[in-house]
Amino acid sequence: MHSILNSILNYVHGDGLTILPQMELLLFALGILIFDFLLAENEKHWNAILALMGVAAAGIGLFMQGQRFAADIGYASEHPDQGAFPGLLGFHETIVVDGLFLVFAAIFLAATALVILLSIRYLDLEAEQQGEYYALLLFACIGMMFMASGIDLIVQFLGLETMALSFYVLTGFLRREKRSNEAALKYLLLGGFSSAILAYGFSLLYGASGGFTGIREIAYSLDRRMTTTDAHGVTDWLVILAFVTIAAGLFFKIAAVPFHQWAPDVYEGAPTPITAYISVASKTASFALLLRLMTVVFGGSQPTWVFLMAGVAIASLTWGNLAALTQNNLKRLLAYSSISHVGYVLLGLVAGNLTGLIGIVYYLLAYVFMTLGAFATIIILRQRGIIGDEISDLDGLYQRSPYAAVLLLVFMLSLAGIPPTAGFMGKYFIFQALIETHHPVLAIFAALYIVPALYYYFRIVVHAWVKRPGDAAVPLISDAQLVALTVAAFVTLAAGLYPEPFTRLAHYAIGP
Amino acid sequence: MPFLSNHLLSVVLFTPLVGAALLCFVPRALSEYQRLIGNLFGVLGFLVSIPLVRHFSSGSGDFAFKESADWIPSIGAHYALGIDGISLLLVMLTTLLGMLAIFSSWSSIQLRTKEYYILLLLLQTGMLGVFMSLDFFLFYVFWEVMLVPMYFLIGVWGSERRLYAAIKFFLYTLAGSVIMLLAILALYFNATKLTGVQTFDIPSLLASAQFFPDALKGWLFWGFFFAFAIKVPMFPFHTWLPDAHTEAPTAGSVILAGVLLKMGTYGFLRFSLPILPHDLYMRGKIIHIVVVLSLISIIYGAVVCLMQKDMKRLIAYSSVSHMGFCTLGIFALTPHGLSGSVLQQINHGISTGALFLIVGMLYERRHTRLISEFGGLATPMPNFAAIYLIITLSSLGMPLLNGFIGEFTILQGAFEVNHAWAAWATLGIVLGAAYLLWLYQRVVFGNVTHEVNKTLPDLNAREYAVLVPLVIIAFWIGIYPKPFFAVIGKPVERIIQQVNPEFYHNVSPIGEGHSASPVVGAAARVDAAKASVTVVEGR
Amino acid sequence: MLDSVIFYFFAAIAIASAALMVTRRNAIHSAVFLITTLLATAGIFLQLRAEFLFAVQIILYVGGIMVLFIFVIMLVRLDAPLEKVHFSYQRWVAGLVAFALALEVGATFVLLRRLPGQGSLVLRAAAADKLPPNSEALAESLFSNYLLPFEIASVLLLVAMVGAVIMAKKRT
Amino acid sequence: MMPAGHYLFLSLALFLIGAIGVVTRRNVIIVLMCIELILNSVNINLVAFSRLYGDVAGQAFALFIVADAAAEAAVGLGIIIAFFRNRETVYADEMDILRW
Amino acid sequence: MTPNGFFLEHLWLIPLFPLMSAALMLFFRRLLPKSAVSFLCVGSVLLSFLFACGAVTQLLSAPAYSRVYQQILFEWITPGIFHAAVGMTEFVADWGYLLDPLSCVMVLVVTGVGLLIHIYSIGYMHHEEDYARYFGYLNLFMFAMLTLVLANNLLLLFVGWEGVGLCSYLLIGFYFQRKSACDAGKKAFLVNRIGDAGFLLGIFLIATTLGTVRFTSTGLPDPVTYSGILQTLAAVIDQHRLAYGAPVFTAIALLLFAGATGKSAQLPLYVWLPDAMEGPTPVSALIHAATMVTAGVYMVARMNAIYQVAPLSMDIVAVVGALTAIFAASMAMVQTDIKKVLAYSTISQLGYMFLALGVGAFAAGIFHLMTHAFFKALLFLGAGAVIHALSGEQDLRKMGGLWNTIPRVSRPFMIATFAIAGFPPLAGFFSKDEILSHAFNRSQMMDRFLFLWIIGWITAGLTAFYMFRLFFLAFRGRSRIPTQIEDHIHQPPQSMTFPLLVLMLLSIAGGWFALPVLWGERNYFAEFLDPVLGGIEPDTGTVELGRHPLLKEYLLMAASVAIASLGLWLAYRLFLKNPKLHTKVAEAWPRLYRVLTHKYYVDEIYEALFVNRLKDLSVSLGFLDAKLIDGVAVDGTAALTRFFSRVSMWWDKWIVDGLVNLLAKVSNGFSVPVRMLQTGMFSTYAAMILLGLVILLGYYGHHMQIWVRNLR
Repeated sequence: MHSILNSILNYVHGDGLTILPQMELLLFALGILIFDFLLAENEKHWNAILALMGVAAAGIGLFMQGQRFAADIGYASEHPDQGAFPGLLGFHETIVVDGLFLVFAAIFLAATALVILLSIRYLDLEAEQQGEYYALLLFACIGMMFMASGIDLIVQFLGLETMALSFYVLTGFLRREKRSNEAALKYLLLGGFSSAILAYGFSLLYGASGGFTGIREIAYSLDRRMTTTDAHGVTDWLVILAFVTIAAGLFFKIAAVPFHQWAPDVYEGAPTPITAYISVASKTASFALLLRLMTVVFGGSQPTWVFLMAGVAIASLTWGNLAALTQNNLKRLLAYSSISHVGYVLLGLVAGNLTGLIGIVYYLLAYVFMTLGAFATIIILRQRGIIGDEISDLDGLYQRSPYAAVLLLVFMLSLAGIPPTAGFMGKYFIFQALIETHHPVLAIFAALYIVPALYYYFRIVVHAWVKRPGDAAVPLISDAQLVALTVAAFVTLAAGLYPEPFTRLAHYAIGP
Repeated sequence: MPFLSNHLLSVVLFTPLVGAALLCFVPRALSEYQRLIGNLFGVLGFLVSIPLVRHFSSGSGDFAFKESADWIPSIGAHYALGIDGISLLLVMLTTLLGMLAIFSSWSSIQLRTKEYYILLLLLQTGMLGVFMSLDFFLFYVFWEVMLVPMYFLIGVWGSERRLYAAIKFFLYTLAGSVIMLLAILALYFNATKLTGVQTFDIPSLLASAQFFPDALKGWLFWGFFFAFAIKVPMFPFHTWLPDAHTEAPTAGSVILAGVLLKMGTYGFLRFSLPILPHDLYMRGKIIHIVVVLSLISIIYGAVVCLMQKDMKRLIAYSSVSHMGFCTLGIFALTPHGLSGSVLQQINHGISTGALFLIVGMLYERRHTRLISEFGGLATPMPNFAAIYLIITLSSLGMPLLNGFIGEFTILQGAFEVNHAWAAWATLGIVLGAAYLLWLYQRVVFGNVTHEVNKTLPDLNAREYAVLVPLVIIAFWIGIYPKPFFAVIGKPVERIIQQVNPEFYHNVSPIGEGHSASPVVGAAARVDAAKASVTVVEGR
Repeated sequence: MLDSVIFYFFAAIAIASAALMVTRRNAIHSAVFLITTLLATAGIFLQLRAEFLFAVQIILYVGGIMVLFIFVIMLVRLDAPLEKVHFSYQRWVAGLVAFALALEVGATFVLLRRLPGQGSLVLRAAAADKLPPNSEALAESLFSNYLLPFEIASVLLLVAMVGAVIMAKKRT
Repeated sequence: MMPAGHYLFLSLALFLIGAIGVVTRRNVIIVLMCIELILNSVNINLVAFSRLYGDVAGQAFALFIVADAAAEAAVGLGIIIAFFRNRETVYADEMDILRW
Repeated sequence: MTPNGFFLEHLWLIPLFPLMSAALMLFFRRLLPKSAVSFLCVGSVLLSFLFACGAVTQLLSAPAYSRVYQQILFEWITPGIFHAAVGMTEFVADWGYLLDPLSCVMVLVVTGVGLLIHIYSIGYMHHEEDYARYFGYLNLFMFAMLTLVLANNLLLLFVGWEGVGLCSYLLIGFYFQRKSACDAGKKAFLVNRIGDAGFLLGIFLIATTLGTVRFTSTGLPDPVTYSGILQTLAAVIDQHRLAYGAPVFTAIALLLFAGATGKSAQLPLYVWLPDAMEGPTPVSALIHAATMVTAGVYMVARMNAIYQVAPLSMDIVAVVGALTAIFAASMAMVQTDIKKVLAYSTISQLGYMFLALGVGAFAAGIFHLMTHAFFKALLFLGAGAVIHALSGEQDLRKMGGLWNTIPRVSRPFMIATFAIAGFPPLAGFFSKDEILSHAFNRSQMMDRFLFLWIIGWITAGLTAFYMFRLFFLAFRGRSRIPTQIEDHIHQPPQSMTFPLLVLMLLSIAGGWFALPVLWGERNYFAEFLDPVLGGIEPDTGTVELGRHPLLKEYLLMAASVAIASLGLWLAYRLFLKNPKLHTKVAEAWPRLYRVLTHKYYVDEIYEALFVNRLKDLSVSLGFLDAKLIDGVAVDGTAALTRFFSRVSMWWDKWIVDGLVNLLAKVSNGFSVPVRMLQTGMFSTYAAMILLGLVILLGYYGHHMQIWVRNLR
């Protein structure tokens, strides 16, 4: 008995530590799947509580990882002769625990927790209170964590697919809803298509690198290929094709123009908490992946793709903002707006310097909380008999629920990038990075796009604040929703009013 | 309390915010209490700012009441406050107009009073922050923050086309400020590159800016320019203003015209001037463009006023004209121009604020702002007519009232640099008299043309309380502006030293570089000659 | 030589039946052609000395997945009303885009004057007899280097299972 | 051993055919099959490279791709069934509630 | 030895008395009974008058060239240092008062005539409801006018200058219910503003040239810190840094003169004065005849040092004055409104004054200013009494035969008429004769300026003609008064006749201060003013009459008396002897008559000029509707500006704002098509993904060449 415990402990201190949070999540997910059978119809809330506990446990695991990481980094800094410290590597260097993972995993966990809080009442209203929902949420989170921590193409791909498959199912979770079905099907087909393209790219990369799947080896070998004159150019087209297909696959996941078209439809059709989750976590995880691939694998060829990235960014900004201007469905509107946010984050990649990368992390951090908050407000609008995703459903929200309206204002300001909110700080870093890397024109473009963005965000605000309420009832807000809203608003404001800790966090994620 | 006296600016800055926070907890039904607390904090906001005047010494021209605390050390942003003479005046103007604006809303705002007062107080904190910040980051935050309450003030409590006006105001201003943000970032980046120190500290950034290449400074100037030009507003960026002023509730218009517009000129003074290129040709071109735009604003605003049917719109356009004087003065780059400009900013706040209050009073009585709806008000409302007259005169630059001092000094400053500038601007004064008097005549003189107007009540005590302080200040500045000039003088001198140091070295353009003293000596000789004549006569 | 014959044979079958799959009206026909393609691919795997994958391809793909497909096709009774227009109306646009893609890939090759088959990609591949026994090597790799992906794959399949069950189960 | 480029070419051809099928077919089941086809083309790549470099990683990767294809197919077909139950159709151009 | 004394030290009280009273009137007018109002207002002006007399007396006790008293109350406008042409210096405008011979004359005239008119107003306005407001404005005017004449610098003078303009505006529009009154007030203010703009620019130019706006540093402790225009000017010329006649001096002089043409109603800015007769008659007397309109003359005289070093500007002043004199006089001949006649007469007499200034006879100009103040005030007050008696009737054609009905008015009126017509030994004779003689001297120096004298001479005849026409029409001949009014004719009250009497005495004796030198008398007036008006060279005074031969002097006098008599005779023939005759004369020269009655169509020309311009523009642009043109034609003077205003509005709405709105529209317009791409069709989306791939590859297809080339 003792030896079993010992071996477990050994495992946890060795390789196991690197996937500790994922394991915990998995455990709880399986627990939910089993436990669900034991629960009566009216006791299903326990699933949610179990899921939250899972997130909490994963959080503790993450904390342990963080402790260990800090200790190791301290050790490495005392012994500089042993080379740069890449993070805690595990499983034959297919996975790494480093700042990037820790921060992103924390973001995923926070997002998951908030989404769980937001889901409880929503599922009650939809009469779909089932354990599988929460299990799938946790599975998705596991997938995202692997996306962030994987440094092997296979791990990354499988993580991505785990997340994606969970999302396909979650999107279609309201099986009676036509919109939900349709969204799920579209998401599945397009997502499958894009994953296949991504896989194609991975396979080419594997070939181009000379048979490696670890991204660091790939990077090393690509660099060598590019610098040795002998084998020059031979694999160039392979690399290019690989880059293009990988980029296409990832652009799809982050919903960048022109691979974005699934987003509005899926956002509209999916259950709103899932919409929030997709728009927030899926996007962040894909950015984590993008960040790793672009900085590590394709870091050397940055000058060649920077204009491409800039083009995609500007296209995303333009398209997202334009389409959002006249949109009347809140979820679609936020979908378009999220497309434009992708543009901003990609600009950070265009800059590509330290500030830019910090900007990306900060922006995503801010984006998670402000977007979750905005969706939370929409979720509140979902009441018995009201779908609540049209802009007119907000009418007179201020009279009906002032607290929600005030928070909505905060989220909208943050989304638009008005200080002192998190959104502004995110944009601040992006702009700063663009200026530093001498992209003033891009910066001006990006900055001016705040103006139309503000216009449509304030359309929402106007409906909530200025328009008279119709006969709409006062929305019931559950305690869980209230907590979620408050947390989102708190972070959104805190990261704007006192950005220092968050800046440090972003710095931590990027590393020295 | 030493803490308070060491953090005087913070106290002034956050008093309205505290009021706003307090108001949040007042139940919505108790609108009387909301009103009371709102007004209380309006007055309090003004009272706590009075010690600033008492303890301010105009001697050094440096920033006083400095406070600084780390805010975002990783990017070098601080919570840094401080004021010099220029900002002192603007801060006082803000607290005063803020108080009066809140007070003026006593009876006119019946809807959502709580939110109204909260927003007004928030707005005041935002505006004060802009004038007090010594940190670019902080400055920008306040600059933007203040848009939100203003948006709601216009959008919720405005008149018919309020939403259009509100969003137009917001978007217009935002477009300028995001460009400014980029300019700030570029300034910050280049300064960091130059000095190796990451800081948003305004004085040190501007000091490093002196060493930038001229081309960069030119770009930075234009980056800042749009934000300020839109805020001022300068032709052709002015079209948000008539809409916003017209649709806003009275207090909103007062604050918009009285304080918000000053942010633009303040920005020009504080930020745009120090980053002017040193190269005389480049600088000359920039100044030429800005001055010509100012002149167009002066004349254009005045001409457009003549055609207005709506009182508030007329006054709004008159703001364009008056603010044109301010920018003209600033870009004359002489002590006279700058001092006059600062003073004129205060004057414009007083006069135009009062004009908007007056229109608001009429609106409260008649619920229309069309000039044609009035006429002959001198008969039912003689006291109103008298105060209105004083304010009109102050606005059109009648000597002994505030407007004259500012305009004269600006024109004098402009004249020193270029006679034609002053000549064109003088045309604006002539037109100013035309539209303001015409407005006054159509509203106040003549027979009472509408039956309803015959029974309009004259000013009540509250309205007197709002207007009389402004009238008193108008006379004060008009008759004894010396203290104001004293407060402005040093900072202006500092700015000129920094921007236009040649000013203090130049020899006179006529003659072979005589200094001033021989002339005076000669004058003394003339006197002596006259005296001798006297002596001869005496015999 | 035999190698090439085998390759071209299977490759021809794969491409032809893939093309047929895309163009057949009847879904069942398409499914059958897909099976053919997959089988041809399996042949290529064999030619490439990937015996284990060959087996997996036949058992899992053809035996498992495709049965699932046919099962679903039956379930949704699509054999009855044949597609009237089996290409959707944007086929021209879509076709054009696809054609452009093909053209671009081709252009990429031409531009570099390195058609596939030339250049250093024809490194001498390791001799077949020197290869370790395929299944063993793969197993070793799976349970050492790719242990974690293996675990994740199990999660993935779990997700798929749960998802398929939820989606397909009758409404309560 | 064939030149590796031929395998790439084959895989590319299958990829393109699959892509064309995805884009042009109305029947979502066939679309799903086309996606499977693309994944299959990926596998050809992987195995060819694996053979080229004498390294089994590619085959392992291919194995996972197969697993993924299976998972996707399962979920996909589940969703298609759910969709069909609600809408009585599997034609892509009839799923157009969500637009604009 | 500087003059001092109680009254001098309390010089600042002189303007303050009326100001305090005005403040009381304007703020507490509801609370005060009429008697209190009269007491306070007249009392305050009386106090000012007494203090002024006291101050003048104390000043006179000093020797001639020390008769300067200057006091600085506080520094008023102190915006800092600046570059003047003389070097860098600090700009300071004091709040300070200056009493020297010139301001002595002015302050006495202002307070004296002002006092009389205040007294007169008690009677004239007693039935007025807004009695207190009237007196408040009137006292405010006194304050402004006294500030103007006592100011020790140009800027403070400008304060008074604008102040009197404001009061004029308020008093013209006193009957604010009448639209014509308000319009006239506005017109006056605006036309003045145009002049003021020039004046202001003149001030700037002085300041930037000489570095100071203070008139003189005499009487101040330290000429270095308290520099004055006079001294600096002398120094600048002395050191040859600016030459005599330098363009900058001409520019200053002309800019200042532009201000004077506005305030003193000279060509081309005279148009407001006739309209200003809409105000109450005492106002016309005080402001639009005796004091305010002479401010321009005073200012030019005050700045005589500048004018003397800018000869060209002197000539322009003279020419403008002369032309204005004859121009206005010709218009006065046909006016039928009693006040309009006097208004044109005022313009004409002001022209005389400028003629005097222009030919260098500053003292003569000021002298005429003073005498004119007496007799013109008398004429206006008399006219006011007539109007008062006739219950508001102003049309000369409905008067007549009042000689015996209101003798307390008609007698002084006759004296004043003789005085203005220039018959000896009344005041007008001496002043006018001195001007003409100086004008003639000018032609001696430069032949081509003979026309100045000729114009002046003819104008003298015209003056006599229209004044006697007025007199005959109003007081003599047959009464043409409607009977219902005739029944109510009454003698004016004591308060109104007393001022008439005093003014009558002054009109008679006012000229005896400056008896012509040839009569063996000293020209006390000119001597008294010489320290101020002597220019910067103390030895070249303007008193040079003694050099001219006696005969010429006598001939000149005779000539002017002769032409005045001719005027008298003509008026008698046409309007008294044979009342029908003047209509025949008018019919004989119908065009001339029509031109004159329409005031040379100046108003119409201004109007038509703008309106036609407007029409052309509007037709060619095709923007403006007929309504606008009609609307604008009503108020022609503002037409052009209004047109521009419209265009600007249009510009604002469609171009400036339009661009912004267009941007919004375009982006909104693009929004829908962009959203339409979101067809909801799966295949579109998939195709889009492929398209994306194509684009990405295409990007690299372009980019690869570079990449490859670099690698090789």
